[in-house]
Amino acid sequence: MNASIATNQTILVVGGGISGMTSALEAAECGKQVILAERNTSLGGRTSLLYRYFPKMCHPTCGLEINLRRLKANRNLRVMTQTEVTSVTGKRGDYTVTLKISPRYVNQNCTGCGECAKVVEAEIDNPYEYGLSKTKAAYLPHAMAYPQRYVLDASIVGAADGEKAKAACKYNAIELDMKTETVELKVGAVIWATGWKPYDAAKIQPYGYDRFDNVITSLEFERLADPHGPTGGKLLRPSDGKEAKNIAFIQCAGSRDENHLRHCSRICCMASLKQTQYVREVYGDEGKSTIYYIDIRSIDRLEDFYQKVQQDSAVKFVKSKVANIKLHEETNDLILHGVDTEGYHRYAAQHDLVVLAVGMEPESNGIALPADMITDSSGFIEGSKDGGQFSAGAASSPLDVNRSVQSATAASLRAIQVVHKTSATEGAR
Amino acid sequence: MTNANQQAVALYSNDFLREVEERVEEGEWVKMCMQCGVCAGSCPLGNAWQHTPQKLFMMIRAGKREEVLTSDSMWMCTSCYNCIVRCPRKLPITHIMHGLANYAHRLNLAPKGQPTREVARLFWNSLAKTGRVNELKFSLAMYFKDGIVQGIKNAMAMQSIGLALVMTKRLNPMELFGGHKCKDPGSLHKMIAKAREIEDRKKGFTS
Amino acid sequence: MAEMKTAAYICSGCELGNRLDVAQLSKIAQKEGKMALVREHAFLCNEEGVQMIRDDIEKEAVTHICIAACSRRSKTEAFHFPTVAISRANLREGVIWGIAEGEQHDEVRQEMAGDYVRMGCAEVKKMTLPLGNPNHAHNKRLLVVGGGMSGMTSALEAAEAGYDIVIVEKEAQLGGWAAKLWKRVPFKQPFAEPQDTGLAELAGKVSSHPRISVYLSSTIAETSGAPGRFSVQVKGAAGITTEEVGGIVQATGFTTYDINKLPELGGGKSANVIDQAGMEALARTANGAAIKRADGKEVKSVVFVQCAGQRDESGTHLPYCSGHCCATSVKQAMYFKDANPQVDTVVMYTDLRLPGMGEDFYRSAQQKGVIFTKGKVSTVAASGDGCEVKFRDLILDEDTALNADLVVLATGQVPTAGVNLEAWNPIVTAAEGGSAEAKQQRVEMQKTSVLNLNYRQGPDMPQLKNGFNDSHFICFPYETRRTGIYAAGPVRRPMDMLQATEDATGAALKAIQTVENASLGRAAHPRSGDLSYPIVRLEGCTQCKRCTVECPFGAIDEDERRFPQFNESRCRRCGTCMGACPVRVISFENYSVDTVGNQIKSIDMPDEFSEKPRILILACENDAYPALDMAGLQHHVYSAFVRAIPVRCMGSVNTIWITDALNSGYDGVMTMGCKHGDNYQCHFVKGSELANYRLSKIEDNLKQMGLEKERVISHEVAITDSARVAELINDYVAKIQEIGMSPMKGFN
Amino acid sequence: MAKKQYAFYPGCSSQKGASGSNFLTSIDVMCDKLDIQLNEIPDWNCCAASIGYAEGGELPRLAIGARNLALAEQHLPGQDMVSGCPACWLASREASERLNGHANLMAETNEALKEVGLNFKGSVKPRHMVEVMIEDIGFEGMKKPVVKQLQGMKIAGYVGCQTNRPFGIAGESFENPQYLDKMIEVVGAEAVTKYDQKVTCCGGALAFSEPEKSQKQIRSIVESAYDHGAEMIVTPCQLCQANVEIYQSEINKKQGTKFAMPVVYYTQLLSVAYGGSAKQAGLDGHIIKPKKLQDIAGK
Repeated sequence: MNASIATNQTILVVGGGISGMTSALEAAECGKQVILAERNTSLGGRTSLLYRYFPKMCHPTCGLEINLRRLKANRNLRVMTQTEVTSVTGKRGDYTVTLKISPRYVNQNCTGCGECAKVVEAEIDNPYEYGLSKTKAAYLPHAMAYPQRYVLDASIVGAADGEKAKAACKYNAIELDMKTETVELKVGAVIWATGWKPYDAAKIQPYGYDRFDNVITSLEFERLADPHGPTGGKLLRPSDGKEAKNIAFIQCAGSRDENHLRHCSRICCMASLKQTQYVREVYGDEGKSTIYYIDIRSIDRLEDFYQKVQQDSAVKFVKSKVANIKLHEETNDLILHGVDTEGYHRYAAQHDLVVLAVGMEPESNGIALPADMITDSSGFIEGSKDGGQFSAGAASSPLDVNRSVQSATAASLRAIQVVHKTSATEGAR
Repeated sequence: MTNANQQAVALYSNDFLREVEERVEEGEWVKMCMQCGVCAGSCPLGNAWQHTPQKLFMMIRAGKREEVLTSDSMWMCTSCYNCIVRCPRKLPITHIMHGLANYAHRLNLAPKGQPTREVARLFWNSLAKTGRVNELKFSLAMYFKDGIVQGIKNAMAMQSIGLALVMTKRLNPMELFGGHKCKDPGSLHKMIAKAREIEDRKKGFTS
Repeated sequence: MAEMKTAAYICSGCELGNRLDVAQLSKIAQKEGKMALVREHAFLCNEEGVQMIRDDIEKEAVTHICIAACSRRSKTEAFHFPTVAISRANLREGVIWGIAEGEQHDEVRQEMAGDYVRMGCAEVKKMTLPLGNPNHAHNKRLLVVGGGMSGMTSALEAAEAGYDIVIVEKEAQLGGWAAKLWKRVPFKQPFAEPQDTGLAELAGKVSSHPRISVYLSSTIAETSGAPGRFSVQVKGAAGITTEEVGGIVQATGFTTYDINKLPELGGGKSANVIDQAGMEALARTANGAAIKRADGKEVKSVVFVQCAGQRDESGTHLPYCSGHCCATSVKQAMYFKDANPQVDTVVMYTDLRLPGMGEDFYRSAQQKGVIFTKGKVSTVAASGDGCEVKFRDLILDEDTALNADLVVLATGQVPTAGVNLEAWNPIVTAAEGGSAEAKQQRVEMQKTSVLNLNYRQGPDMPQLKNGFNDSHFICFPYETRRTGIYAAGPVRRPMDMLQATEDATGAALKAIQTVENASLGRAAHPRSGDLSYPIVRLEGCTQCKRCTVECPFGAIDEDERRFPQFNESRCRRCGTCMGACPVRVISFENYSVDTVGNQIKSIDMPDEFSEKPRILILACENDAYPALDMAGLQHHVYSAFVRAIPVRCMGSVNTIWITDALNSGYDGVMTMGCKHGDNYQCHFVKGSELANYRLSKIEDNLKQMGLEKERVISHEVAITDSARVAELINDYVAKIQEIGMSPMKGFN
Repeated sequence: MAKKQYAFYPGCSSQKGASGSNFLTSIDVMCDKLDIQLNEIPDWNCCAASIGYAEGGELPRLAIGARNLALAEQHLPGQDMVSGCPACWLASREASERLNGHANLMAETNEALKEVGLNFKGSVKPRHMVEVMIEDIGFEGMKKPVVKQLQGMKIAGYVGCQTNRPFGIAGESFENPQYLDKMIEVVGAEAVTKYDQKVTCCGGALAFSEPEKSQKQIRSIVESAYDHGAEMIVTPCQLCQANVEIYQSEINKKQGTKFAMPVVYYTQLLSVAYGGSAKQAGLDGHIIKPKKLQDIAGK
């Protein structure tokens, strides 16, 4: 992609999840020039790995399809994948950004025919399945990947597999000598839509995520429920592939906890309520779900969903922060210990699978933000002091998809204001 | 001692939370509890608690002074510190439990003859006397805390262990006569008395 | 307009060359497709292939091209030729990936590919290149209805981006609800203390902004027109003024739920039971000093009752949660503690809801000594000088009571959204039917309208749920059902001030976007950028009004002669009108009864003894068609007897296509639309539902034709159903083979 | 090479003739091999443990803790205070952190300390012997002096509470600390990694006051060791050692179990591995004889 297209009238959006795509598209559909930089190999972000959305139980990929169509139809928007922002210098309306583009080892000649994947033998943990399954080291990220191009995992570059892949490609799409590129661009405004990552569940020691196979995260559970996922939509537990029919959902796994994340992650209550309905979808009354919670936070009309799930005889609610989990060695089941604080009921409850509703940590924790950036105590981004860089979606605060998109749309307007003003002042000159 | 109680009641009228905040070790943390219950589930002797820590905090906020201070729940604390490390609000729960027990004991509202209360008292006395705990005297004292008869029973019950410890040189009968101690217990007593005096002044005990 | 020159390009890459007889496909394009130019290429999407096409367009003056290669969803950058009409024959995802491999299938696979080439050629010949709606509307001013926090934010944010704004506020001053607050909940860290609302500053900026003009004590008498050319009658003290604007933001806010409806909680019974609004009033009077009750007594103890008349499952009060009330009560409890730490402040809740950094605000209140009690309040009654709050303490598990000088009920937000169209429409029908009573009701209802739209579908925006103007879509909160009109703030959804300002900014952007699109004659979301627009041949119109009634976006009015009057910039290009029209006079340049009808008729229909049924699939392009593509990608093998055509929306399916298909010998027709019902997926609101309704009517036609009703079947298909579509197809093919070939074959 | 110097705070239970006296003997051998020199704090006093709370109250307990710290500060300047007993370590560290964290408490405490002619500046760092082993010696360092492999022994590492919570050993988790298992491997024995009672409370001081309740704890601690095929339990804690070893006979008597699970200190393991005799390792100090360990030591 050539740097010359960018000027101080260009808006850079960092992150190609639903927030980033929204910010980019909304601005582009107002006629602005936009560059969308995504670190991963394809757009879609976290939500493309979810099975369904609450409260409608509709599929994230449906919205992704529309956004991709908008994006394909819009010439104001340029997408750069495997691209990270390494520095932002300059000032509001006149930034110079440095982008690091990692090699895909596959160029735009790729037709997505898949011949390379057929010949490559090496397998890697599927990065789009939280490592729950393997994929060939030459792979199409997922069924709706955009760009619809294969990726060669660096591990086979310089190995026999890499050569095999190259030989199998009729279209000279594979470039084993592709190098990391660095590009400098001029942009007027930057929108950080870097999103969130699940809190490292292993740090919540009493729940033994690192010790017990059948303690998983809510995001891994999404993959299990997804027909495109590693189990083809069957709720099979990791230890023995047994159907999980008595599932515990533990709320505030990391959230609202000064030993972990001091904030409430907002979405987890609804996510677990939603996931109890996955269990019902598969097993009907057979599938039991129990939600261990402190406060159920189903705000505005989402309350209806909570009330609906409360009516579900297969779902139980226990007002309790689970104290610890012990392994039942014979069965690989888990015993949850704690006290239901409504009244006083001590329990030692056995479940065949435990899903930790892990909290949202800003993905930007761990990437170097420009010095000028203001973040809160949890690392969520407020924006830059000079008012030319903004945050959108879950990068700005723990938000659900709907609110993320609102936030992303608002961020586009703020960015447009910046480029509008620079053009106005330049016009005046 | 009861007058200490009456005096406290008078002083704090019906604001038990404030009383706890000002007079109980780490009491100012009680208001920060968010009732998640992780402490209740983490306690190894949990099922022996009539009122779990989180519930005690709620009772304090609800002004249930009598119930809280006469409860024997906090006397069940083994000081395992599970509650402290798991509390999402970082309340020093173990210390608050100790503080409540101490305060109840101080006002003489704690359950009479509550075994741990007795053990704690004996232990302290043993250490305060010489500066070091004398395990033999401490144990004997314990066996006889409920009177001679019960004492004999207890001692008999534990005889084998006692003997075994003697055999293994881990309980020295000679300790009865003298044994380990700090050089100048006298000044040590003064130090402890001084510390108590300051604490009473600070917490507004007149008795 | 230069005359049509057609070309077909057949790719043999991606194994197409090995699995298909490309030469034969070329022949089909030439002989049957009647393509002037036919070229094969081994790698059509690479630079060379694309250049070849570009050259033909420039040097050979090609105007219509059919690309027979991969799915229309693939390689869109390569096959981007904005100056010509394009059709795509889906040979890769649609044929060689989805159909069984191996020689025994060569014949049927080739036949399928052949038909797709025929269809591609047939389609493109009926297309013309869309050039955009000629009635461009260029007005870029924006109207903001409501001068509260949301309205002022929308106005200012849009003005700062260079757009002119008109604000209409019904009160005598700006500020709305926010003006009643003493302080607000913090937006930024530290999330610890109540903050100044910043309203005065905002109002100042708004009233002094060169691009913003404000009408106070004014309402809207009528709104007519369309994005880019709305005409708004503003009714003020000075009479009626007309304002021309391009887009509208409705930020009309909310009122609080009336506490008189909560007598069991002392609402309207005791002067010492107030709502959060009343509490703000007391705080403003105290202005930082000790807070006094209406009767002047200083408040020494206060209880906040959360969810008062909210989250109600009995059906008497608000069923939803207003979201802001927990934080608001926490803030108000701080008012007391900050003025006098000795005041007993209890917040009584069942689920405390302070998401995000609200947790810090909660902690801060506890730090200040606010007591939080998890309890369910049964009654509040006057007692002595104050109130007695009876409640069940859920933690201590006992029924108990608290006495307080003052009780604050956290009641919910009730939107000011205007007329509920679901109630409106039947009344209008009755009124038009001549019912005097209905006419009267209609007049009364009209009085409550906010926008007074003169649209065929009613005077205000449709409401989603509980009277709020929210969008139905999670990914698209601004997907409005009235193009160019966007709800912002608590009229969209119960929300706090931070979200309202965020929402108002987003709505402002969408309004800006509409006027920009309208000025280019382009469609708005979700077909944003689409230059095609509905064209009607009025001479053929029978004034049946189906199009005006069924348009989900109220784009079509009726002129004085009762002919449909299209407002293209309100139109979202779904084609529902096209599907509705019994005389088929509505079409789009690149999507019409003919573009699809021609494809249907173009295929090579085997005779009834061939044992080769032909089944037509009409698939929604947003969910079902991608699912079919992915079935191919993931090699969920399905029958080669089907022929799939993507449609913009099930709503655009004209039943003539189905009857034509059956007449021309198809053995079955499958429609694949998206989910309908309460949680419908259709981005054109009712498309799949309408299609279902229309198909139910088709049975009679089938009878007349002497066909089994199983010959037409419709399915709800989600985009994730890639495996399921293959099953559906194979099951249906089996079913058709069971009932036998269509007797209609060979009659034409 | 110069020996590492520490201000040593043995604590009441590790005095001669006390329940943990064999810990003291074993620690000597171990330290000698590791070039650690422990200088006993002159005239140290009891830490008041946790159980001291009821009668002691806040400030007296802090004063008692501070006295030891002050003594170390005065007599063994610059040396970290090291304690083998978790209770002593915990009380000292709590005292030092609370006092350093609250100027007023520090002042009040020093006012009391005046009575014994002392003043605490807050400089000395109270550490646990295990911290010294891991942070100053390191597992590699622990390996060096090993002359006897405890080949074929299956040992359950029982960490207990107070070495582990609330402060714990840096880098270890409260729920599943690994260091004892690593020490067991250092001496060539096999660690029972699946041992799930690692951090279960033995009942602590309530062994005296609430025997039934604490013996229930002890039972599960011992039982799980048996279930996971351990032939011995190793612990860093005096009270844990005493409770878990001593009360097995009681439990057998009352509940008809046949427990005879030896419970030793990690210091004893190392002493034996470092070539110490059974006596030097204090193996004679057990009611339930660690037979196999004695044999190895005898070889």
